[in-house]
Amino acid sequence: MLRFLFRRFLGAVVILFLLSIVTFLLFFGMPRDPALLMCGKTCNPASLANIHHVLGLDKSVPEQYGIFLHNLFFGSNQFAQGPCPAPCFGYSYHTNDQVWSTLLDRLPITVSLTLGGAVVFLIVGLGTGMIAAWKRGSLIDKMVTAASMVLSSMQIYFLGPLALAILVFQTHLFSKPAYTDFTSDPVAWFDGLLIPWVVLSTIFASQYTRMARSSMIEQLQEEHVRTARAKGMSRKYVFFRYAWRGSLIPIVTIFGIDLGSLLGGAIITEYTFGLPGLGHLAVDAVSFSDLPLLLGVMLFSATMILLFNIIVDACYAFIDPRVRLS
Amino acid sequence: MWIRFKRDRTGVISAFIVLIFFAIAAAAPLIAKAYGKNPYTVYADERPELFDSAGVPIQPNGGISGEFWFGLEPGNGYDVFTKLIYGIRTSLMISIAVTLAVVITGILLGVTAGYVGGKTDYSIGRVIDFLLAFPSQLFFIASMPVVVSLFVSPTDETPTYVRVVALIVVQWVLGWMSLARILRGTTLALREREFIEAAKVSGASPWRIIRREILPNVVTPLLVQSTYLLPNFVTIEAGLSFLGVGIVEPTPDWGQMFSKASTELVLQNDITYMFFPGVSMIIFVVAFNLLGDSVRDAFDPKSAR
Amino acid sequence: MSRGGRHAYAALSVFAAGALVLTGCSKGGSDASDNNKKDQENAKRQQSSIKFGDAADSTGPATAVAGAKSGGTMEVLQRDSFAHLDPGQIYVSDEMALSQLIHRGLTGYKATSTDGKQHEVVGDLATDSGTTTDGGKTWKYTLKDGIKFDNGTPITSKDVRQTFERLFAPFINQGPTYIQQWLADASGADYRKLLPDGPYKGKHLASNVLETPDDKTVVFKFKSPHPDLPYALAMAGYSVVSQKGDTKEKYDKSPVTTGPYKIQSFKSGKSMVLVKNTNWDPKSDPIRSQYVDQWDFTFNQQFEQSTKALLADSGADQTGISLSNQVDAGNLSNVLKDPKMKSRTISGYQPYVGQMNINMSKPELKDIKVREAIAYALPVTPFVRAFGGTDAMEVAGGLLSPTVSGYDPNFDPFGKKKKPAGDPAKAKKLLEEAGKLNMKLTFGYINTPEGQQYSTAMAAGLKKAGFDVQRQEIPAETYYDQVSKLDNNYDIFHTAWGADWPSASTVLPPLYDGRLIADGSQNYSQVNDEHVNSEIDRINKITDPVKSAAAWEKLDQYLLTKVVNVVPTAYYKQIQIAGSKVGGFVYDDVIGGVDPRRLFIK
Amino acid sequence: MTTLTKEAGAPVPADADAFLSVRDLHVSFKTEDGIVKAVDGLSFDLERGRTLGIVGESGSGKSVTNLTILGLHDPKFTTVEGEILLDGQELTTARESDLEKVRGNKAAMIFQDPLTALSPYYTVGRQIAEPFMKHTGASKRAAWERAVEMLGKVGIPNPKERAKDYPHQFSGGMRQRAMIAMALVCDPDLLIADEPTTALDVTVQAQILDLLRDLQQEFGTAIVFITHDLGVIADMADDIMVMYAGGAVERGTMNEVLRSPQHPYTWGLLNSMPRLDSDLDEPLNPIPGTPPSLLTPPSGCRFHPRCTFQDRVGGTRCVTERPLLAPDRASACHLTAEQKRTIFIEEIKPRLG
Repeated sequence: MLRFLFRRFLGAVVILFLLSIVTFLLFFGMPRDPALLMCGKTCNPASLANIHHVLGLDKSVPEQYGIFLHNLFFGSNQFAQGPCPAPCFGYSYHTNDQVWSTLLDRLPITVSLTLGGAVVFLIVGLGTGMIAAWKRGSLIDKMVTAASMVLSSMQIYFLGPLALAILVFQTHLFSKPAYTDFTSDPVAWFDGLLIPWVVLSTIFASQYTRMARSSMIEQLQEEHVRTARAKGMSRKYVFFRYAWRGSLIPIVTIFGIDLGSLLGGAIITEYTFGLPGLGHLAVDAVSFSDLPLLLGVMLFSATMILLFNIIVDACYAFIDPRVRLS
Repeated sequence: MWIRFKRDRTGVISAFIVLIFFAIAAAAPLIAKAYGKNPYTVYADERPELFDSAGVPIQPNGGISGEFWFGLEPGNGYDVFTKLIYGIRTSLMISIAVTLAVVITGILLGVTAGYVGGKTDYSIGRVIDFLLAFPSQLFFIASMPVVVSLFVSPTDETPTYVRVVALIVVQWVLGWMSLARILRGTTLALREREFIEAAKVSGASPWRIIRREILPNVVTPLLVQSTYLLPNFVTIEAGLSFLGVGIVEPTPDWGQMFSKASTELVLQNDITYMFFPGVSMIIFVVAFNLLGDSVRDAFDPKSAR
Repeated sequence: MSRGGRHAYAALSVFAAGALVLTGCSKGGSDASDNNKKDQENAKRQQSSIKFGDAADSTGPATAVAGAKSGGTMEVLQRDSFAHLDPGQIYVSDEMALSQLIHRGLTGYKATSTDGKQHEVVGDLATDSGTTTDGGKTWKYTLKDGIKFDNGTPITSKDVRQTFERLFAPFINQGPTYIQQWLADASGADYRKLLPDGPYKGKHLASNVLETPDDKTVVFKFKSPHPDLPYALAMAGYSVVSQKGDTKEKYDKSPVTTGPYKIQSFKSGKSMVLVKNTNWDPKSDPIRSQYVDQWDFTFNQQFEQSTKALLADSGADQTGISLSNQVDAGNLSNVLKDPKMKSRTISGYQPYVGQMNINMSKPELKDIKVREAIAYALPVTPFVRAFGGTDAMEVAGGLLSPTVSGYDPNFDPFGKKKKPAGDPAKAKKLLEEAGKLNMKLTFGYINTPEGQQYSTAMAAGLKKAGFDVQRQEIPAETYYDQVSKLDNNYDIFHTAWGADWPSASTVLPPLYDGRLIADGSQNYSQVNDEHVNSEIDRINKITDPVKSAAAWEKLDQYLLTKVVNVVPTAYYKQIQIAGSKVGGFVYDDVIGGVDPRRLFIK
Repeated sequence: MTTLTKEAGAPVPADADAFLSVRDLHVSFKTEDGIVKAVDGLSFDLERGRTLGIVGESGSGKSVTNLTILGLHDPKFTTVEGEILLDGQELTTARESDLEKVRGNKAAMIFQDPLTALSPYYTVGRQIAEPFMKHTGASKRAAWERAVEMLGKVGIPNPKERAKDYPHQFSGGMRQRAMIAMALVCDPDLLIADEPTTALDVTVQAQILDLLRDLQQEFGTAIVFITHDLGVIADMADDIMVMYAGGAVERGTMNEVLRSPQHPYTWGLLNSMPRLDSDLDEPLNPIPGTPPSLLTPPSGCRFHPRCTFQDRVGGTRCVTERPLLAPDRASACHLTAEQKRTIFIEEIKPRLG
């Protein structure tokens, strides 16, 4: 098992490496010259060339990539903006802030949004899904199924603005989404994230409802579940011990994927609610052709996705002894 | 199969709704002509009496009237009805193209990987792993300008079709993996089956086996997956346009309408507007997903409902 | 100043700002027009009357604000974080507003009335607004006694020398360039050749350019007369930098300050805290007061958010303001309708004027009939709409903003005030006369939501007049770089420009002097008209501000009736709001927003 | 004589001696395609300590019958009529909580595929201990010891250690032994074995059958043994019931049914069985046609579409009239007793060799 995880880990490192190359190349395909951004008001070919030199854009692409990798692992003192300890993604072209500290700075926002949302949608989604599976065929089940079908077809870019319009602008029931540090003001933190959580959870919860319901129903038809019932175990016991354990696998898989990609930047959600998290940072990085930032966010996002893939694999082992012991 | 599908009332109704959407998309110019408007007329300048100075329709409910059935768009005052049907047209065209591209790629790579196996399978598998690790949304936004720039020099006007092609390419590149994986699995299973063995023994060429024996057998998962893929691509396309990297004004597009709907101008003054793209998209996606479920059930009646 | 400067960040924030300046419903209309008149009157009153103050005017402390009390913490809700704190890099309005609190220059604007409408230029760190004996070629400044940086070191002429020499270093690329150009007697970016590395490699400006004979004296020596130097020195971009504390690039995040407040902490994108600078001596400062104990800035506060918080007026927001945020569109009509709320607002013009440039370098646009056709056909309503309607944008007549000397409210060469949606019939006739019906017209537009919105509608209007309009998107962050290239592809494109000081001399010459045409210059329309050029030279030498204002206005009229190289679109406006416990809340026309220097907590 | 049934559709009072008594059982499922009558009027009895073999093709209703006995059908989609008496307790109308007390305690079940029938997530020991704890109220430790004891009883070497293993660590035969241990942990009076050896190797199969027989002797359990393998049933059963399309078509003691079968379907079953001693080139004789759809079962005799002896009955009786199954040794066929005997002796037996 450990060897397996170690192999997965190595694989993830290789993928990250390739990803950084792709992003690097992608950036050089971008139709804009980042130096123009820094060149400012009094731009002329000489100062542009100078900025190219300062940014290292006059070096060949492989060379630039080499420097990037070196800085990433060993840090660098070559930056005019100051020293850059490892992991060094350099300084943003646009804000002149250290990319790594910017990422760390924005991370709490995305983490708050994602984890808060995840707690709600996991509890609500799995809860309703299991109730529906338990009461399969009943009116409740039918209502839950229909509602989750419709809600899961909603998009954040519709539900978000709608929630804003109705709950914030029309009725003033809620505050407009904004981020406050939990440590500085927990109430404001909660207040500002409430609507994003609700919207994010509504859509995700309905997907988890559907998933939990169908995988519970599938599991309930498993032979070993029937065996457990044949042993005289109560329906509840069978439901929560036997069927539940089996239906965890698809749920954990999807949850890992969702959490990984959300933590790498819940782009549309953050954009819809104007929360300056990693996703928003990514959009900014793209629109400003901010290579160091873009690379940073990309690699960070991919790391999250891969990390959670590995965590999911580890969870499999936890859930399923067949995986653990093979 | 067909009989079972026909008996599924939900499925039939869903299919009917989906067909209506396709019909609207196909006939959008005709409908607009009959209705007497187009989605490009700037009514805020043509009929300034209907708007305030910020371009918000003065009449309630976003200016819905006998003349403008779905009202007028805040801002430039485009006719919402024609904009919506043209927008559906744009979105569906793009999504259908992506779905086709993905299906073809999925078949090519998935079936090849599954059938040939060995190194080919391994390398395709690694490519799939690699692409799946991509932060896809992020990649979409990051690569849209690049892909657009591949087609035009930065100083020339970007024709709409270039954006459309770019949208298709970008979604296609990161969209084919799941289908390919499923088809690979199906092919792998088929490869071990007797009739394939028999065909092999009888000396049929691999191409013939794939064409005659394997392809007909992957139609089922293919059809089921495609009905799930298409609405997914519709929402992705809309999401990109929402983020401003997809289709832009004045080309009508579903997602771009959401982008408009999320401006504070609309949020604060005219929420009626956002219901038209919103509700129509929900209906479309729900109908398509229900259709997908029905297609799946029709092929595979065992699955739990 | 260019509207938001020529750099991406500002350009973006301007247009992003527009995104959020969305007006309410039409009911607010009548209120708004009343406001317009008053704003115009106020603006009119203060024009052309900014005098250069003498030593008496330049002596601190500043006039006490009536009813002002000391103490308290001011909450400041800002949308955008400050990208630059290094004075040399400051050219954006938010940062300029902030620099009023932390930076001081040789000169500054002293408000001489309590309504923020009347000002004079006085000595700030210098004892007076400057003395010249040769009509503006040589300017002498003497530093006041007892002026110190926040770390306690006295401010000497060495610091002033450093301030100006470092502006030539390559890393300083965002701030104004007037004085550098005057010192180097060069246009464009050529001034950098005078001192390519700044003061950092041992070279300095020669004494025939900048002389600092002793610790207190600074002498600027120009090749040609520049009577506007006292205005220019008042720009935040020329605030003094500490020689010892100059950390080059890093200065931008933590500068040594000179104003009444110093930076206690700055978390880019999140928050900033200013506290009293104990080394600031009120007796040395004729401009600023120091009533508030502390300023707590919070960034990422959207307009709607800040407005709502300030309207709600609870807790810390009672002592809240925003230096740059405007009242958002959704709340605007409510705010203006309610007298109680309205009493907590201030409104006024920003210095910017929007204009559609007609690229004079294009052969097919050489025909003035074609240009007139464009001018008549162009609808300006899309522009006004895109930025939120008449509360945020006022349809422009001439090229001079109501805040600039020489503004004539009755000047309306293309009838835009009556027919803001354009006059396609008249345009078509002109185009037919020119024989250019269905001519191709390439319209470069900034790729922002607003840019897309107004450009499509403008294109639709131009099409009605018989133009074959081709829209070409330009990425927002390099928009100004693209359109200021000489060989750009665009026939027409929209830019905005604001005066750096309230004189048309910072508007018409940089924009329309044909001799300045160069890659990256602000003569976007590439107009080169001999009459205009000679008039610029002539008016620049007029020392009487009233006469020169009248002459500038004449040149404005000449440009729009005889040359037609641009079509004015709109004057930018804004309304701001503060919490109920904020005192001294005044809209300052020179700052173009709330005046932070006189705020106190009731 | 243990099996005692009158005719289908006409229930008789339950045999007082019988431990398990099924009377006129009807089970139907609602499916998307319509109502499936999986069991259609079935009655039989079983005494303690005896083994009833139920034979039939897949889909003949044998597994459904036994799931229904323990109430393991899905009540949402299933309608059950008739009565099932276990030790005098009526089960079809029993509450779920009462059924739970029966399951695994009085009546236990062994399933066909021990790999899927054991939960992969819990140790074998735990799965065996669970019902013991539930039904006897034993402590965790006592239950675990009992589980280890049972594992030893069913012949698992080193049971103490193996109890901590997961099912996937067991071989197929061991899994089935564990399954049996689990079924017998509470000393049930009735054991339903649903094709317990089908998924196993022939050698393992024999071991498991031996085990079952030994255990039956030890505990005196009544066994319902479901299979489609007549060879296995010959080994195990005291009595045999042949099922076709949801109903019993023939019943009798093992010898009666296998030596002198009376129903054309039973003949077909015997016929289609390969024999070790037959010639290699002698073709097997599968029953022609396919099992009937239970959505729309054939009218009259359910077997008539596949029956080659229809003409011997004459008229349309086979198509219109459902033959009844008499009590005791009987078969549900319109052929006369004489015909049955002669046809078997003259036409079928020679082919069986």
